[in-house]
Amino acid sequence: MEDYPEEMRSPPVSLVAVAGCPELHQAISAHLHSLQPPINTLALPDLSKISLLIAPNPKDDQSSNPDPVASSGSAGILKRDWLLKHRTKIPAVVAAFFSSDCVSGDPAQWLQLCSDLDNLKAVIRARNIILVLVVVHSHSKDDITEDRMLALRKRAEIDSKLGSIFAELANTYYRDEGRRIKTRIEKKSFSSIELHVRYCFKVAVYAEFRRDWVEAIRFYEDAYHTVREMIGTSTRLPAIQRLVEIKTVAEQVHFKISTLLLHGGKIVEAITWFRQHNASYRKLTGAPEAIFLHWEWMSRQFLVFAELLETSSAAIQSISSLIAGTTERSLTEWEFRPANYYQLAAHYLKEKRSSLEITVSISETLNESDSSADSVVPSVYVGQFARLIEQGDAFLMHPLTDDEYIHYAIAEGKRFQDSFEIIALLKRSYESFSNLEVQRMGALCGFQMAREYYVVGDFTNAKQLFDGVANLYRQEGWVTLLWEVLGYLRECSRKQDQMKNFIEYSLELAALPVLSDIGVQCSRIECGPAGPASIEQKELIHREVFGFIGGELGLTSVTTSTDLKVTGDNQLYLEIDLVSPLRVVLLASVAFHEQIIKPGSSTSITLSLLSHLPLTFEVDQLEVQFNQSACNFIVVNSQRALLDTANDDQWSHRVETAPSLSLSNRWLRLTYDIKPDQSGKLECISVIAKMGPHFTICCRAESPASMGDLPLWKFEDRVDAYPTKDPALAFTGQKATQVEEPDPQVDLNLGASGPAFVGESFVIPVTVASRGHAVHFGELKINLVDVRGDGLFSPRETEPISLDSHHVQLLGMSGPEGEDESNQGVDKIKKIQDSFGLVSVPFLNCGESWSCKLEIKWHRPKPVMLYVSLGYSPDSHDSTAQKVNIHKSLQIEGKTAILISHHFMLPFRQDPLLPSIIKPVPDSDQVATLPLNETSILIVSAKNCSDVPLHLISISVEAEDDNIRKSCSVQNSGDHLDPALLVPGEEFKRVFSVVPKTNVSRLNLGNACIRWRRDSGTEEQSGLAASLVLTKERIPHVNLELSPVVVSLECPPYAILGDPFTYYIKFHNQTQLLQELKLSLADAQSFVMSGSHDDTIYVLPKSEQILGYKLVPLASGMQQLPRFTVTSVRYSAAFQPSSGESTLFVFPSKPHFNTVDVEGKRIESLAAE
Amino acid sequence: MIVCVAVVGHQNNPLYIESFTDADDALKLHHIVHCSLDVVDEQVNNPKKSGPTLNETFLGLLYPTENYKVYGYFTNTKVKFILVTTDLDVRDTDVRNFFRRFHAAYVDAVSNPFHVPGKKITSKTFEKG
Amino acid sequence: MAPAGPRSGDAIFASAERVNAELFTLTYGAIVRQLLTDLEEVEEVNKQLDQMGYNIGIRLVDEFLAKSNVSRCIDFKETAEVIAKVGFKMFLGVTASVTNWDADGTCCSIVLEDNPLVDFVELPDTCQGLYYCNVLSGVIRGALEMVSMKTEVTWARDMLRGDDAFELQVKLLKQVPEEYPYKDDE
Amino acid sequence: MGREVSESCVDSLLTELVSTYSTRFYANKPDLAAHSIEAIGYQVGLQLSERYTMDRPRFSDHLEAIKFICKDFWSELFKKQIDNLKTNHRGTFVLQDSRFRWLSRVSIDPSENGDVSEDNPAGVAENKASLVTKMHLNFPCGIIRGALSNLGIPCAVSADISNLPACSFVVRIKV
Amino acid sequence: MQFFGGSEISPSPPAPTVSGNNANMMYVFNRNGICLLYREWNRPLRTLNPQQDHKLMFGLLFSLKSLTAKMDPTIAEKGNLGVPQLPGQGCSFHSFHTNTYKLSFMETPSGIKLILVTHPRTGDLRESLKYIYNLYVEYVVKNPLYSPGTPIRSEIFNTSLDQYVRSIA
Repeated sequence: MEDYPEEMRSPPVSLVAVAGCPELHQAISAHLHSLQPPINTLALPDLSKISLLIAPNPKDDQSSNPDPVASSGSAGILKRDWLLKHRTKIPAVVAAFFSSDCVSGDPAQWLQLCSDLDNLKAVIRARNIILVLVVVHSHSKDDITEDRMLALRKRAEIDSKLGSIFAELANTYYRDEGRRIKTRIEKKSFSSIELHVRYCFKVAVYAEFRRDWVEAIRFYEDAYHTVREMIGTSTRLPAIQRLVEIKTVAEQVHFKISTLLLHGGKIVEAITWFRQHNASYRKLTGAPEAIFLHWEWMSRQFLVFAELLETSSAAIQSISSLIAGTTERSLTEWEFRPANYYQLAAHYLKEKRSSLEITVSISETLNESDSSADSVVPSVYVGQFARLIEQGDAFLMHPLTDDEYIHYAIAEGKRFQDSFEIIALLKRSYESFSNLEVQRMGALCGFQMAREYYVVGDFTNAKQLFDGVANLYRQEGWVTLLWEVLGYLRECSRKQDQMKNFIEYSLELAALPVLSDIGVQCSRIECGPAGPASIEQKELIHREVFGFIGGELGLTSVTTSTDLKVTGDNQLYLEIDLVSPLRVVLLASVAFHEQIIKPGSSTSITLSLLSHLPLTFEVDQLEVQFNQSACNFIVVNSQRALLDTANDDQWSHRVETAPSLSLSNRWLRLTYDIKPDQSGKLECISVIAKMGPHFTICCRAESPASMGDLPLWKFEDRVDAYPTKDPALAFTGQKATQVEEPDPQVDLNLGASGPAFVGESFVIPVTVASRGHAVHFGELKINLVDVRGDGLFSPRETEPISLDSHHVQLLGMSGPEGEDESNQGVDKIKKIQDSFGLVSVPFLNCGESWSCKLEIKWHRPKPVMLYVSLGYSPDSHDSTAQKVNIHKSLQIEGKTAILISHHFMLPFRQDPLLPSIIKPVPDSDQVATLPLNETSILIVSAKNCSDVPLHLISISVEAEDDNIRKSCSVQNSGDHLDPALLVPGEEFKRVFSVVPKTNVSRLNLGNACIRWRRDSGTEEQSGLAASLVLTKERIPHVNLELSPVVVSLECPPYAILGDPFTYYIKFHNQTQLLQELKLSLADAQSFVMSGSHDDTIYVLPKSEQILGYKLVPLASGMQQLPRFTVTSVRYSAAFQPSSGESTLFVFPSKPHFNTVDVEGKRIESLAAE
Repeated sequence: MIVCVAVVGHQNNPLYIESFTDADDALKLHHIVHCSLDVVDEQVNNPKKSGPTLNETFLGLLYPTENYKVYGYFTNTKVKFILVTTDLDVRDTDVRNFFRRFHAAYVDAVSNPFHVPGKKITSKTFEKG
Repeated sequence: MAPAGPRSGDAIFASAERVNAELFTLTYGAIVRQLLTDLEEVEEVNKQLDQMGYNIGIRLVDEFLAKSNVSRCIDFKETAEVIAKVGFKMFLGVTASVTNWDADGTCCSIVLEDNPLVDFVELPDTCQGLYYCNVLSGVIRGALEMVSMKTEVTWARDMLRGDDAFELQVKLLKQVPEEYPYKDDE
Repeated sequence: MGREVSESCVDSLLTELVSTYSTRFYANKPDLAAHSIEAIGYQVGLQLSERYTMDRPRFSDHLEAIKFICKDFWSELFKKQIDNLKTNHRGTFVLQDSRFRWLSRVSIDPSENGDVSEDNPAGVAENKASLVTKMHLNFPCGIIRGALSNLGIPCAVSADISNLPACSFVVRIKV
Repeated sequence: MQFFGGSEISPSPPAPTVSGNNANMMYVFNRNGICLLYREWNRPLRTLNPQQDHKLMFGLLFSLKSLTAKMDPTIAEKGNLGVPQLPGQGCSFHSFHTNTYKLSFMETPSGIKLILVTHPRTGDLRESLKYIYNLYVEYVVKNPLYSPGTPIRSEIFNTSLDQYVRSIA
């Protein structure tokens, strides 16, 4: 598209000229240009210049007055410069500027001006250009600033007016011009068809000036058709040039049309139009010697249209919707793709190239006269050429004969390197195709590109492209296409003397399943370097390749004329894996006859080989490789005396001999025994075929069961057979088998005893006893797994008892008893984690045994699975050897042994009034409340809930920090207790008196700690079995409260039937306030009592009031004293001592024994209940 | 006249391709057929664009090349038939008929117990010059 | 009293239950192909096909007799005729003809122009030597053996090998009389 | 082409096919026999589907294809349609033929146990019978699988004969 | 008459000659003398064990056939007595009856022998035997589970047989 002149490519813009007052031009033109639509300005310093610009040229005047001289009209169709002229030289409007002072100046100036105007008019009228006169006022030059302002203002307004004025004037001009010519067309007042075209063209152009696209298109089309008509009729020029001219014009007009259509968004129309264009000219090849011109022209058509389409299709909406829009489906979407047109452009360019070559070859004789071509130049008419002949200083155009023209054209044609042009085109289409993921069309372009590269000898590029294409064709199994491509690839690598690639491509080629009938066809094709795709050709290639392989032939390289061979110093080694295209060349399937085999016992393995090369060929030796290299073996072809090869590893591997190893498209099946000594997976990795001294193919082994199909194409010259004769093996056969490990000859025992208790570190003895096997590199793996599945530890553990969050924990392991584990055990322990352990076992000879102890600690009661596995290798020499494994597991229950509970009691017969208790605040939590500074009692009890007797060492309450210890005193009443034996189910209590001192709202007493140990019978051996266990339980904090009133009751420890005693109720007011208390005393049937039953007492602040009552017991035994209820008015709270407190033992008669003692006991027992 | 007919398998692999030109452009025809698969894919994958009726086996004109017209047909068994012809004004009905007959021939061919996907003998498809 | 004469093959075929021939043809084809893949050797396949045919014949003969109302097959000649005219028709829906008898009437040819077995079939080059329709010979052999005629059936012509018709050569070896199966002494 | 042959041709062919594979070739490898028989069915299904889907628009989804099998395809083979089609809408279909032709004559006498030659208890005889029947069903299973996969629906097909002669085929579409 | 739409039994069985349940038992032998089927409806006393019984019956028929053939006045050349024959060769008998029972006999060219023992006064049962033969073809021969030459164990066959025999007798 670039080779079109600018004026063709862009829509024309109206042109006006301004003359005079040069100082204004700059501003004006800028302004006009900024208008919408813009106007170009032609600026002339003074009027006189304009005549130079538009030299009235009589010959050029046929536009103004119908020209009598038809010859000029018929000399050509379109003038080359006409459009340009109208866009750049001939203004639609001329604006003459005069400054006012020269209007009202001295007559001399005036006269000058008039004359200027006159000859300006003269010039302009010829072209009926519109004249505008502008008089610029500018005032006396005194006061500059003001003058400036004025000037500015005026200029401004002038401009603004000017703009619109110019615009419409220009419009009218173009319209009138257009109309004038149109009328001529309508009344057919033109002498020749050329003129018809020309007029249409002009009208169209004028219309474009006016942005009247519809009319423009109409007339362009008119022009186009008329041109088409000329082909038969016109006789003006010699035939070839005539055609050239017509085509060129047609091209231009068509270009105009499609541009307009596309810019108007009329894609479909544009394309249909192009189709017609293409259809109507494709056949017009013209004279044979000039045919290359035609192809060139065609190519250009496509190229240009492609570019137009590309630029505009960015703007248009999605193609698919467009197609949906098209009613008749004749328009397929591919015609919307620029890529399509690029490709075709390339195609025609190729045509051009070849035909040009032919023409050149024919016309070699004329070469010497080529110089004559130099002087040929484009003539005034579009698509015409003439020889420029120099006569003195004047040049004159001399028309050409066709021969001359052809010379010229050929000379021109030679100057271009078409190949690169073609590649460029293809690349564009290739890229846009691949952008659209239209892979196959892309592939085609790629292929053509590659071929071009190949032609120009750029093999690297060619190879790369070919490879890409080849992949697609392989993948979709397009044999013939693949054949072609491979042929090129083969040549490329030959040219680049890459032996390996060359061999590979050749082999693939030879193995391709070309269908005989296609082969026949291809013999008709001008076929690529691969030659015709036929059986014979395949065999040819096959032989050639094996020639190379054998080292007889050499690859005569282009670069160094020395031909490189497959020899000792450059061995050739091919790999064939599951995806390699060479699978068709060699396919190795390997099947073990058994899935599982015992160690040391032998099994048989069948390896089946298949090749689709056209000729059967012998393999010298096969090497079968396994993951256990000990099993590798070699099969030697007995027919081939093996050369020096492979002797290096003879000694290590066993060697079988086969009568013959000839590969063909029937399975070659070989079955051998194999005797693995190592346990574990035994897999056949690959089969390596050696052919000739220096050539090997390594073929990945495949299981018949999971053998992927060969490439898509089928080789119909054989019924597909199974790799193994035994169909069962064919369906299930695997290239790998499992060799069982020798069964262990070592015992692993877990001596577990009973349930474990939370808190204690539980000991599990583990014994490794060898019988038969020596244990080398022994290793114990220990695993703790929660039986219930919920993890062994909870990350968000809060209670302080188990600070580490583990419920069950592998503490450690200690070496065999006897040796103390502290130093011995530690270094044996490789790793101990909370639930995992790895321990190395020392070397053990047969019969020896070794044992250790595992310590596991439970923080929570839960059952746990203990897995212990021993891995060892029975033989000493290598630690890497397959190990034997023994697994043992054991479930252990973790129980809580000691259950701790506690509760508080107030002091005996003393009742602090604690309002918060008496009338509890609704939202108060259920924590105990203790009176401040009073002695309360805490009872901690430990219950043995295990099923073994436990030794209780101590019960204590341990505060967590000192300030608590200060804030309240906790000491156990009575002295330290000696270890008690708790039989299962028994409970043990301990009493503590608690006296809170400092006034804190809530008091943290700390933990109740119980130290105990299992009762390990009478004799205490030093084992860890009876280690101390500390069980803690946190005592929930208690509220403290200062009780305003404390009521206590006093009476003798016991009474005697019949004799009276006094019974005091003591009220102690601990507040600064007067306390009014109401007391009501209930009768008790076992006592007679004196004194008032109901009473109101006032207790002074910080003082004490005592009421006394005389009582006479009427019955003996434990008797209920009269219950009383105290109600504090101030706190409107009543309270009552517990019935337990208000009982008294009545002896029938006076006893004789130590009272203190009794009392102590009584207290004990009372406290205990 | 018909210059080339092809049968393409569901993996876009050629099952049968036969060109009836003595001109030396068999390879070119192969290329054309192969490329036409792009259009088939396009049409089948978003069927709104495909033939007048949805899921019709006949796909109609795939694309015109410079000198050929390429028609497509897509069977229920994911097999594609491609027809390349030189006469530029063909009536769809003719093409349909051709494809129908061709399909029949194809079915008989694959009914051969020894038929291996790949080669096919549909000799009776030379009709309709 | 005289048993009603043999019914015409067409009548029986018309009255019998029928199925699409394709099913039959394709099934047979598939079997042959599978045999080829399983046995690999063409000769072996021929053998197996014949064996299968034989077993089928053994079963089929009773249906044939029951439906065709044939009450006696003593004479080889007429038996052959019946097989060709009635048997083929009632099963395969095609008629065969019996030709070129030899002098002593113990050998003849059964000729089939049309044979549903081979619709669509084309022998690949690799399967030359395969008697595709060998099952037929087996059937005839088996059936005849059940009516106490030991025969040898071979292919004289095979359309799959380019001949113009299928021709089975049936040779009567001997007629085996019925033996008393028990030992006379208890 | 509307050509027909007597039903007993197909029947006896199948019977013989099964006995050939399951008693002569692979007597002690039932799974192999099954595989081969299924393979044969597969090829037949492949070819039949090719034939019976001629000139009909392409199926837009799996269900359509399955329906085709149940209706047209089945009646081409058995002159009747599948009686009942169930699906779990997750790729499993159950096609039930309440009177499957190829099983219509299958019958053994449970009461009569054993016979002169080899006397085996009824139980053994019976499950032997059901094994043979299953072997027979590999063929239709293969046909269905072949047909479907040729229609672009790879699947696994199994048969269930809880109540003869009704028979249901279970199609599991591979995704 | 047309036989057997598939496995439906369409034809109407020949009307029983005499009404009243008078079928006693039935034998089916194949050409090798193997008793494929023995079925009895009323047979008060049983003296022999099955094997002997079958053997006896087969022997009876065998010799009877050769006897009748030997006695055939219409045919010129006759083999010696006891010389084995082809099935259906020479003349053959359809039935005989004693004062206590009637034995109807049919032999197919394939050597299948059907023996039906009924009440002496039963009429001609040849058609019935033919019919039973067809039953045999439908339900025995065509049963995929049946291997030729082995005793018949087919439920369908037995039931339809019983049904039919009951209808004759």
